[in-house]
Amino acid sequence: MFEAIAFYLFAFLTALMFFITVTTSQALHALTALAAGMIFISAFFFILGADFLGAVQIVVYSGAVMALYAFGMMFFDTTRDVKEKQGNKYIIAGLSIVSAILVVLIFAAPMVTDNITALYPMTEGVGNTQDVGMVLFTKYLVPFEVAAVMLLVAMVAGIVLAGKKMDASLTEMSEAEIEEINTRELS
Amino acid sequence: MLEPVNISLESLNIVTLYPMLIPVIGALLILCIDIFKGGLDRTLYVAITLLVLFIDFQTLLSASNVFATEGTVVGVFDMMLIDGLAIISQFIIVGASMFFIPLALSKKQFHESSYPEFFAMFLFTIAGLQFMVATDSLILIFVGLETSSLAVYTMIAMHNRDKSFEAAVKYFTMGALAAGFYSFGAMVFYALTGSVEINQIATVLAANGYADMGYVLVGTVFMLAALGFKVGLVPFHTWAPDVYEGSSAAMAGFLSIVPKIAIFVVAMRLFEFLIHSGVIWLEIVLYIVVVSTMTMGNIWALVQSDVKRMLAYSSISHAGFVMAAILIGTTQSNSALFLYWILFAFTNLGAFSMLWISRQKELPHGQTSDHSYEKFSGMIQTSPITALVMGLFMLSLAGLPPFALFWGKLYIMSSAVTSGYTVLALVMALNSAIAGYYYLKLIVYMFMKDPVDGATGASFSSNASLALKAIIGFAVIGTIFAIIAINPLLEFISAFVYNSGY
Amino acid sequence: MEIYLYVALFAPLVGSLFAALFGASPRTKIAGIVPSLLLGVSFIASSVLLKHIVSGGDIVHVEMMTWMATGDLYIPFGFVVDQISVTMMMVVTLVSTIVHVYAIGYMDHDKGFNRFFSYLSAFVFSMMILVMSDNFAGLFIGWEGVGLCSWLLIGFWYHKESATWAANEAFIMNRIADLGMLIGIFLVFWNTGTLQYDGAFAAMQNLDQETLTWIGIFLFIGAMGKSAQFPLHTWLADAMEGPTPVSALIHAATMVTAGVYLVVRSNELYALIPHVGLFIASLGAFVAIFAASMALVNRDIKRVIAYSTLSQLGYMFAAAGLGAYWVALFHLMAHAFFKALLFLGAGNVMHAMNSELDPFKMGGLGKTMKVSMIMMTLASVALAGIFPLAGFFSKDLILEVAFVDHHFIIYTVLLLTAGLTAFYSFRIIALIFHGEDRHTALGFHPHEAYKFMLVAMSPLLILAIIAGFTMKMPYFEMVTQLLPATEYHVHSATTYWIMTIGTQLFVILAIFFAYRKYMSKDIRVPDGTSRMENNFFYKLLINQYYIPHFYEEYLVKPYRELSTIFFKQIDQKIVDATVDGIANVLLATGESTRVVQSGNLSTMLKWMVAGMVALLSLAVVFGLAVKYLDEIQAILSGLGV
Amino acid sequence: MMEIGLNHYLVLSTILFAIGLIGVMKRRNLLLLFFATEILLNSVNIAFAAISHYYGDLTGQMFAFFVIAIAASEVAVGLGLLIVWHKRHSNIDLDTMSTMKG
Amino acid sequence: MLDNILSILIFFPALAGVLGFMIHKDSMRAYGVAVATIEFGLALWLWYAFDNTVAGMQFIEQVALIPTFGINYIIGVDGISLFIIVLAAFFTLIGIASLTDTKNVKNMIITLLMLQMTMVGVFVALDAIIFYIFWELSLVPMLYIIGAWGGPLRIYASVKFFLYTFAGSLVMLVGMLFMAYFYYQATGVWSFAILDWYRLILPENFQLWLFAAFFVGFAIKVPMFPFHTWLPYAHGQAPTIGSVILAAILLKMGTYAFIRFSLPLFPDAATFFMFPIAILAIIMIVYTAMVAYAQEDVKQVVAYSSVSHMGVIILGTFALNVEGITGSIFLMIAHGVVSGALFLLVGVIYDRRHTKMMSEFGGLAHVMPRYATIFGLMMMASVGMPLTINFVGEFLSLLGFYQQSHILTLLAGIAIIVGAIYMLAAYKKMFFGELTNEKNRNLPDVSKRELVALIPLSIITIWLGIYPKPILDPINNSVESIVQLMHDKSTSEEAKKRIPNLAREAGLVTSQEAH
Repeated sequence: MFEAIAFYLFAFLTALMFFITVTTSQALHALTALAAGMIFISAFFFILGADFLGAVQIVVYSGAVMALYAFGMMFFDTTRDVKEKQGNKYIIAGLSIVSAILVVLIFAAPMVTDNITALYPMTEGVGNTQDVGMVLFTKYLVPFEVAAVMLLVAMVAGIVLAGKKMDASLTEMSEAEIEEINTRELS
Repeated sequence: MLEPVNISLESLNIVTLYPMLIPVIGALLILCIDIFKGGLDRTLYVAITLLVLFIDFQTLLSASNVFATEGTVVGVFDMMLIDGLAIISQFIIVGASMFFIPLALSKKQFHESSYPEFFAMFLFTIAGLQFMVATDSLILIFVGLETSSLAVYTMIAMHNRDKSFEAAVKYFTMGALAAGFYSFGAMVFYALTGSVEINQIATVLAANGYADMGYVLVGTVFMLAALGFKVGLVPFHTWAPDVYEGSSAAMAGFLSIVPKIAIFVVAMRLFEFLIHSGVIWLEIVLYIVVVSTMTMGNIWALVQSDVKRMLAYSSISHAGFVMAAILIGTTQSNSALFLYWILFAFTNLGAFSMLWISRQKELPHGQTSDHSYEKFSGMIQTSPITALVMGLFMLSLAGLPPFALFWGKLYIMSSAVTSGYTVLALVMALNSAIAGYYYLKLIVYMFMKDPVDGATGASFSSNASLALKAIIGFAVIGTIFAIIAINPLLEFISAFVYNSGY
Repeated sequence: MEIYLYVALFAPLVGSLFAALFGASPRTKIAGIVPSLLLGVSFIASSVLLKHIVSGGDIVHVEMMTWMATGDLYIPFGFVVDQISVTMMMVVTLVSTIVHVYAIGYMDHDKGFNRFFSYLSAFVFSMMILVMSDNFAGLFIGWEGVGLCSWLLIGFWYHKESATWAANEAFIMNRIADLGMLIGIFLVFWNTGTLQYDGAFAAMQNLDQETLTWIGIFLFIGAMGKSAQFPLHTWLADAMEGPTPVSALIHAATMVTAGVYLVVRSNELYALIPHVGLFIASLGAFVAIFAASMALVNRDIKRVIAYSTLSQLGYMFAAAGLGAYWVALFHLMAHAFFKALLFLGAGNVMHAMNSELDPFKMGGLGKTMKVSMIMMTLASVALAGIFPLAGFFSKDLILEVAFVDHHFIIYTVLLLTAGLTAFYSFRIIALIFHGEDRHTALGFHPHEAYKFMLVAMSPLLILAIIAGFTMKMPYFEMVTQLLPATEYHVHSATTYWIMTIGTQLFVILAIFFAYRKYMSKDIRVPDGTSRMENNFFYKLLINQYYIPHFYEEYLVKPYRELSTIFFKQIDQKIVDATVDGIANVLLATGESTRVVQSGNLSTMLKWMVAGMVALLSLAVVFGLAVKYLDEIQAILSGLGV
Repeated sequence: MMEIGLNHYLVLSTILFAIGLIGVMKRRNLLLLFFATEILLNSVNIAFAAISHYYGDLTGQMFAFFVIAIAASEVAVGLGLLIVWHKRHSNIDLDTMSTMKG
Repeated sequence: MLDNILSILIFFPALAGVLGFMIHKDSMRAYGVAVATIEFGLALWLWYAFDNTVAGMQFIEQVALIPTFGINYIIGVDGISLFIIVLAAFFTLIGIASLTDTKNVKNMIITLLMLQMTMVGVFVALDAIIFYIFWELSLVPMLYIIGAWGGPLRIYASVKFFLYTFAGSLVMLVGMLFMAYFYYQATGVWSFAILDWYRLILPENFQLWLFAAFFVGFAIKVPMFPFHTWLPYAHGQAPTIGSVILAAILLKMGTYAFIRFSLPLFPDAATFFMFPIAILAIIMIVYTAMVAYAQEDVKQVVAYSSVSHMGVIILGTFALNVEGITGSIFLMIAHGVVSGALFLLVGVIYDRRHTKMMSEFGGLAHVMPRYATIFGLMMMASVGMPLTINFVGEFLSLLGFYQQSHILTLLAGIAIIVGAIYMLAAYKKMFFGELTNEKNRNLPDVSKRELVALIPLSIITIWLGIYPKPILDPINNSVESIVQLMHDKSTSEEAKKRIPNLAREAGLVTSQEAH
């Protein structure tokens, strides 16, 4: 009972928040709504017993990602109203609603899930975090490491793109100008 | 309390990780070098990258020996999967990259190649792609895909001019959408089978006889959209022309070859069992998508006024051609896919390199893009050898025998014929004919028109350095004498594909 | 004997090539003399062969070399000299030798003198191949060869529009017939397995009537073209644009008789299909009177003679069609002599009158051109068939044949034609040589032709006079060794004499009438005002029954227009436009759909979502279809699908 | 209705995904557009966690974990790109990015 | 040396062409003539060494290329292909020798040498893929020749030529793949070798489809109505040398391929499609002849006349008997010589006046008598005058088809009438009449260089018209073996009836039939 109430409550809240995110013309509202939505999602995770995931969700999203976006907003000076020319709203609404209805239609049907055996079952009496750690560092060790590489890539990318290196474009300079810069740096 | 897990190193089969580890280590090495001593010349990094790739290639060779003797190898908690497909596609990925990276040694300096991060990114991309092809797990595929994609977005943007930013942003945003599709699709399969490993998915689905057809279809739709985006299937192709135009010619060439083969392998793994298990819907939809990709790609290429953009659309069309091999789904067609892609790699490498060497920093008067057709007017008179080489690549792309790509087309069409896809084979044939027009258009400009006033041959090779010329020479040889290599290639590929069970 | 055969055959070729050597050089007499001499040689060789044949020697048959051999087909260059071909050879070489010599004088002032002799000798060579070949294919070579030479010679004065037009007309008209001939040859080959005369005719004895009829008809179509039978006759009159020696040789004596020769040569075939023979005879009779009627009013000497030739060819076909092959051949020979003579005489007149051809503008030329007058008059007498000249023995024989075979309609037609022939022949004789001098007023100063030209003509004159009574019986003896030896005698002597004398009287009456009408003093150059000229029949005849007009309006023009329509409308607007259309549709599709790539990121994202939704919809439709497969099938089967 | 099953979560996930799609298609401001892509990934995460829960299998959580990592890296790269663009054009409106088309 | 003379014939010009890049511009023509002469000498040597009595393939060479997929380099020559090869070498020689002053003469000669490689390659290939390679490759030099040296519409014409043919041949390629697949199914081995395919007996419905696939490729190349519209443009825009080689050799690829592929591989389908194709051929003959009559450009007249003559060749081919097929092969050579010469002749006047409009001429016989004479000779050959080369072929083709259908042959025979109409009309417009156009007053007659090309062609025209035996014999032998093969392979009653059985006629039972 509690579960159902919680589900419907958070479902409503999440949907509302996300809806605000995609519709509001205030960037700040959008950001706030998004952050709130993220938090509500973590609630689902806790409901579903994925404590570790919930924590990660809050830390990563509400912490890191939101902070990044907030900085971005300040940088881009989008705290004012965002003016957006709108195209054909019917296309947007139509496409989304149709896709949603189609998928929902199918998902509403019960699944034949008789013979599904959990490959990496949750262990009774063990905390979710431990459980996750076990799987993560055995089976999912490689993806985990690759994810690390990916984060490294993202970091390098962020540094390169946002850093000073991109200020002067060698691509658009003539060879003589590049030479000049090089010699200046050397001297 | 959880039991501690004891795992012996042997059982991990770390060897399966070597080919991917090497580029990662190489990339880290480059980053480290840059930290300790900045301002080093790009030649150093090109050399290091090449060496790393070379070692990578060696490990692949030994992996292929392992495969030849022991068959499919799994390792690291069954996460890594080294089978024939993985090996061939990694050969293509690494081999093609080895030919693309020296393109950074152009005569003129461009932004991206002047910074070591670019080479690190390059190697990360390759590592990501290698992970994608060498696994069964949708998770690792996803992570590998994103690793390579993020690096690619950055590399595109590093060309550092408006068009390249525009291209990168477009690519990135659509890529994010595609990532959403991918995760949704993976979720559906997971919901269906309780697993994200393709093998397991196939087993479970087969066991319950595709009872939840609706779920399967939804999952397939999202997967098709995600993978279709990456290889540029219509209507998920819209990024391709803009991204190709925005990035440097060398990068565009790389994009047209290397990431796509990884996606093809994933698609092959994922769709093969679906097609063969009677999901007729997939067959029909794939048929429609393949035909419209081939045809529309061609039709849009017809009306382009920029050569690089034309090549982008033609790459879309070629991707459709190759996707047909997955649709057909026989050993012959899967082998044909790899054969086609190897030959396509040679030809496209050559074509994009030719554009690359003719790259000027300032646009000539009256031209709106880097490689407009007008730029190549009367090339035969001012720069005959360049014109001949370019013409050769165009003819090869058009599928004119005996140049490289013809053999790929031949084999794919043959596989279509063999499996009863006669109409598809005819569509392929007619599309090749349509494609002839736009390749010919460039030839017409080069060979049959007079040069624009004051144009000299120098502009066609203004960006040419010895390295680029060597690459082009290699591509030329590969394109002309492909016929000699077909037989060993075909034997090798067929054996590997067959032994992998595809 | 073979050596004579080769000499007779190839001497004209050598002559032609010799003259051709001077083709681009200025006029030189030697280019005319040498071919003439070589033709003389050919004539002598032919004479030797004739003597050989007449004296009962074997038929000379040689096979020079293989021409075509493939599959079952074997065609050699084979030549045969037998009673038929030797007759033709004699006629051809004799007339052509005379015409050559004559032409040396006639073409004296022409720029293309050398070229002329090259063509003329080439013609003789082709004609020799035609008559000497021992198979249908060889015949066809000659057949086409004479056509080519005829084209060259009619269009000899190529700067004249009318000449080139006439040349092309003749060539094309002949080609139409040649198609029939070719089909005939194919029929012969596929039914008999050979094209050799002896083999083919032997095999034909075993063929069914229908096949033979078809063979006969198609071969005769070929003959119709070459011999200018209705409806392919218009070219012959137009062919008079060529130099007069050409008209004498080709369009009177030799080439046009090739059709008769073909029928005679195929007598074994036509003997098997008498109904086709009757058709040939009927057509011949019709052409005889048809052509004669047109000759009545024509105001061009050469055309009148040409119509007369046409008419006489009709006679020959009438004879051949009725099975009297030797009679036809005999008339062919006799006709060659006097008709060539007539033409050459006309040539003299033309020469004298600066190529003026309208007899109404002449008159009284007999004073200055006595020899020519005598020659032409005698030739006309022979043509009219008055005893004892050649025409009497040959032409009247044809009348007898028709009478004896009880084809009285043909007989009547031919008899009438004989009268008409006499009338128009002497109409022009009268207009040219007698009556008032009308030419001086028009500024002509006529003169007699060169002596050697007249001398050259004299053998023809002699033959025209004596050929009948001296040669009829020996010829009959000789030629009937090969041809059916039917003698045509009216059984009742009374009937015979009534017929003969009646015919003679009728003819003489016609001559008399012609003289009376056209020697009168008030003959003026017609100017379209006289009552006669406005007469319906006159108009019909002078316009050649409106047949050329009909051809022009209903064949040539539509052909030209149809060609233009085919090119402009069908080829360009339909066939080519379809091809271009496909390309343009592709390009237009590209142009109109490239807006999809608007460059706007939002649009691109929408496309991606739209694609996904489309796939999803397909999935749902498909899923539902699978789910309700049974129901759908039931409904469909209920609908009868 | 009261018993919350897997389907409930899947439907919720789908609805959120659709909202994300609305944002992706509607937004012209790139920063806000990136928000929408975050929604897409998050909506899927709910489903993963739910499936994981109902099957008693950890794989779903793993997937969600990696999705979060991916989302985070994408933010870094995306913002980097926006910064570069913004430095030059002082806007992040995607309508200004249409120099390449056709 | 003789063992691989065919490979030498193929690759010698290619090698020479590559080396040609080194040659100085001024010496290029001499180089080209030298190379072409050597090549022609080699071709003559081939003819000399050719054994007339052998019906099958000679000088066979075989090198494995892609054995896994059954693609091998197999070449050989028989009576059918021998003379077209000699003709190709001959035309390249006189083409280069008579080349008038063109821009970029170096590129032109190299292109011609490359073209020669492909021409020889097509006719000696005994492997379908090798055949296809050369078949497609031949488009490229021709594309360049038309596109770079052609008239004002050259680009349109060359692209149309290329794409049209290219599209058709791709369909043909699908047919080839099917054929190889059927062979694979029957034997378990992939093979594209034509001689292997000959042994395959296919069910009739397969034959029909495959025949259709091959037909598309061949028909466009020939070109058959209604696929012919690229030809007038190609000819109209191409430079003289391009038209000459296109008409003389390239068009023959299509008709040759019919004999090499369609007939022996699909005898039943060939019988089935005989009448439809014959009707197309008749439309080609009569319709294009009428279109030719409506032309104002003399080159277009000759171009459309080519189509018309190709119709006769097709008709002869589909006579399916020895006479017809031999005739059609002979006519290929004949038409090559005659139309080649006619295009050269048109080139002569074009060089002088830079126009091809017949209305610009008239009375040329006055100022250019030699030219008029040679033109007249070739015109007469073109209309099929006996004792010229064309007649032999036309006669045999029509004769052959007459066995199959009387009425259709009668219709096809209209060729000799309509052919005469447009040719004579064109000749009259150009050469006869008064010299009206002052510009033509001082035209020089044919020069020595032009005669170098025209005289040999005139001699061949007459020589082979009078004595075709040296060519007919080898053709006949090879054709007989093909016809016999077709008869033995055919399965339907109709085909057995239509295709003659030579062995029975000769009273022999070959070992093939004994099986």
